[in-house]
Amino acid sequence: MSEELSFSRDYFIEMDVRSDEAYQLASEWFDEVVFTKKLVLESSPDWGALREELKALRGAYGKVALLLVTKKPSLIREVKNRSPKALIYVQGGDMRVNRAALEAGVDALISPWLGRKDPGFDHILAGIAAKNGVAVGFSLSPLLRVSPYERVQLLLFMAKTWQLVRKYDVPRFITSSAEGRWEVRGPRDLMSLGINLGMEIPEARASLNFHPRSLLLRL
Amino acid sequence: MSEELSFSRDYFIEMDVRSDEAYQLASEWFDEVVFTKKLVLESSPDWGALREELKALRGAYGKVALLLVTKKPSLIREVKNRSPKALIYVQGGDMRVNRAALEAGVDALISPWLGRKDPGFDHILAGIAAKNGVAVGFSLSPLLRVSPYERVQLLLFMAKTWQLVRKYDVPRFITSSAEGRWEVRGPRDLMSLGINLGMEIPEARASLNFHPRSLLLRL
Amino acid sequence: MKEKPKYLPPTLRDKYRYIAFQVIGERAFTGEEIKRAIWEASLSTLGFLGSAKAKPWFIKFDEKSQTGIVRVDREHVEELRFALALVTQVNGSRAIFRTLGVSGTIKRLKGKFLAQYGWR
Amino acid sequence: MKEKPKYLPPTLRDKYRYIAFQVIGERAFTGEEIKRAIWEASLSTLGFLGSAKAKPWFIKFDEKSQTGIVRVDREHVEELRFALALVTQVNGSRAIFRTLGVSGTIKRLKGKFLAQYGWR
Repeated sequence: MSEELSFSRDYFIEMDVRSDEAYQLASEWFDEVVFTKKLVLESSPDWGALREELKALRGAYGKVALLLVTKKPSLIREVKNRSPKALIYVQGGDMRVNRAALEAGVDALISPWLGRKDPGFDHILAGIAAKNGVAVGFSLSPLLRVSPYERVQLLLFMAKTWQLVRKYDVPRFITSSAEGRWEVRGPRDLMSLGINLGMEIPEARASLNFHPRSLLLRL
Repeated sequence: MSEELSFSRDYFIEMDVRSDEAYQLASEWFDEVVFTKKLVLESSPDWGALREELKALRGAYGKVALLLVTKKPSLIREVKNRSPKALIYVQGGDMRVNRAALEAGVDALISPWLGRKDPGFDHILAGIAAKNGVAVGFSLSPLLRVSPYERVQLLLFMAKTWQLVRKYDVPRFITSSAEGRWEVRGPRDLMSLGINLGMEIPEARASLNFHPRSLLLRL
Repeated sequence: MKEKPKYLPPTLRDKYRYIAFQVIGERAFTGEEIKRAIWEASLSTLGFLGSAKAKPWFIKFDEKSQTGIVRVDREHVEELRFALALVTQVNGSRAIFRTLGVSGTIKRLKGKFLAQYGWR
Repeated sequence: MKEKPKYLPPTLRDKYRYIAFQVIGERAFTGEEIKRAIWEASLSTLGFLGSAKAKPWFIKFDEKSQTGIVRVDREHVEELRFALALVTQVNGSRAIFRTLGVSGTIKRLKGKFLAQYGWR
C-alpha cells in the first residue's frame, strides 16, 4: 500500500518526447516534460538558425533538449562546446559515437544499443559516463516498433547495460522517447520497464524523478 | 552436478502409454513402462473377452493398466470389484466420476481437470484420494493438443491440483499419457512439467519413481 | 453430489492484486476487445507458462470512460504492467494502456483510482 | 578505437548451463530448422520477456546424429526444458525434443552426454 500512496504523491519527469502531440499527452501524465528537438547532422549546423529555433521551442515548451543523430564524433564536441541553452542528448548505436558522447560530457546518451548486436556499452564506457556525469537514457519506444525476436535482443542489451549503470553508479533515466502521441506511456508504466530490466522499485522511481531532476538543474 | 549424476543413475517409470508404438519408444527411455488399455464404457463390458484381452496384453507388455472412460460411477465400482489383473485408472473430467473413482479406491485418477473450466479437484477430494490411496495422474499430452490459451488454463488447473496433492500427501505420478509415438517424452522432460507446476526437483522425481513403484507393487 | 469443486482452504488461495487502467484509443473499445487485448499482451510478453503463473484475469471494462480492472497474481504485477505498456493496438486500432493504480481489493481500487471516472 | 564493447567483469557475466538434446523426427532436420524451433518454443512458452530472462542460445546441432547443444541462463533450465518438451513439430514435420543432460561447460556436456553420439 505505501508503494501506491507514495506513487500518487510522486513527482515524475518525462525527459524525451519528440513532437508536439507527444508533448501534449505526456504533459497530462507527468509533472514536467522535456521537449526534444531531433537534429540529424552530417556537418556543422547553421548555428544562427538553430539558436533561433531553440529559443522558440523554449518559449513553447519550457525545458528543451537537443538530440544529436550523427556518425561524426567531432560534431558532438562542437555542439557541446557551443553549449546551446538546451540539454544535449546523443542518439547511441555507433560505438565511436557512444564513446565520444561520454567523453565530451554531454547530458545523456540515449539507447547506446540501438541497431546493434550488442549492448554498445561496457565497463570502460560506464566508468567514463560516471566520471563525466553523462546519463544513460533507457527508451521504451524502440521496443514498440520491432518483432518479438528483436524485443528479446533489445531487452537483453538494456538489462546488461542496467547492470553496468548500477555497478558504476551512472546517472540514468527511463523515457518513452516518443516520436508521436501513440508512443507516450505513463510514468508508472515506464517504471515497469526498469523493473523488468532488473531495477528495484526505488531505482526505477529514481530513474523518472531524482536523476531527471538532477539533469534539469543543469539548464 | 550431483543432480545430473543421480539423474543418469535413476530409475524411471512411465505409467500410461496407450498404443504399441508409444510403448516401444517409451521403453527406450524408461526402466519400466505400463501399457494402458483404454476402455470406453457405457454399460458393463464383456468380462470374458476383456479378461482374455488383458491376459494377452500382459503377455506382450508385462505391466498393464485399464483406463476407464465413462460417465457412469456405477461402472467404476463394478470394474473395481471385479479386480482384473491390471491397474485401474479412471479418466477424469466429470465431477461425479472424479469423486466415484476416488471413493471406489481405484489405482489412479488421470487428469481430473480434463475438458473442465476448473481443476475438477478440491480439498475434499484430496482427502478422499489420500485416505484411499488413489494416485492423481498428471498427463503431458493434453497440453500438446491445444491452443496457447487452453494451455494456460490446463496449467493453472494442474498447478492448483498439485498444491492440494502436496498438502494432503496424495499419491501421484507424471506421465505422457501418450496415445501415439509422437506424444512420448523422456523422463527428465516429464519432470520439467512437474517442476513448472510448482514441484521441487525431488518431488518431480518421486512422481516418476517412488510413487509409480508403490503403485506397481499392487499388481 | 457436487458438480463443482469447493473453495480452497485459505492457505492455498491465490494472492491477487487488482490493477485499474485506462485505455486511450483512436476510437472507443468494447470490453470484449479489451479482454482479448490483455490476453494477447500477456501471451506475447510472458508466454503461456508465464501467463499461467501471472494469472491475468479481465474483471470489468467501463466502455463510457474506457477504464477497467484486471486481476493478476500479486507477484507478477510489474510483468503485467509491462505487458500492457507494450500494447500498441487493440483489434487493429491504435491504443495506449495506462495503469491508474493497484490495490488488494476491488473496493479500495475503485475508491482510490476509479471514482473520478464515475465508478462506484 | 574499439568498435565493440569489452568483455564484462566476471561478477556481471551471465551464469549459463548447457543442455544436450536429441531430436526424434519423422525426417532429419537441419541446424537452421532446429535453431528456429528452439526460438519459437521459447517465445511461445516464455514470451519475449521470459525469453530475455532465460536467454536461450542455440550453440550447435549435428545433423548426422540429430543431437545438439543449447545454452540457457542457469536459473531457467527447467523452463527451457519444458518449452522443448511441448514442441510437437519442427518446420511442419512431427518431432520430439529429448534432453540428454545438463552441464556448466560444453566440454563436460560433450564428454558425458554426447560422446556416445560421436561428438568429441
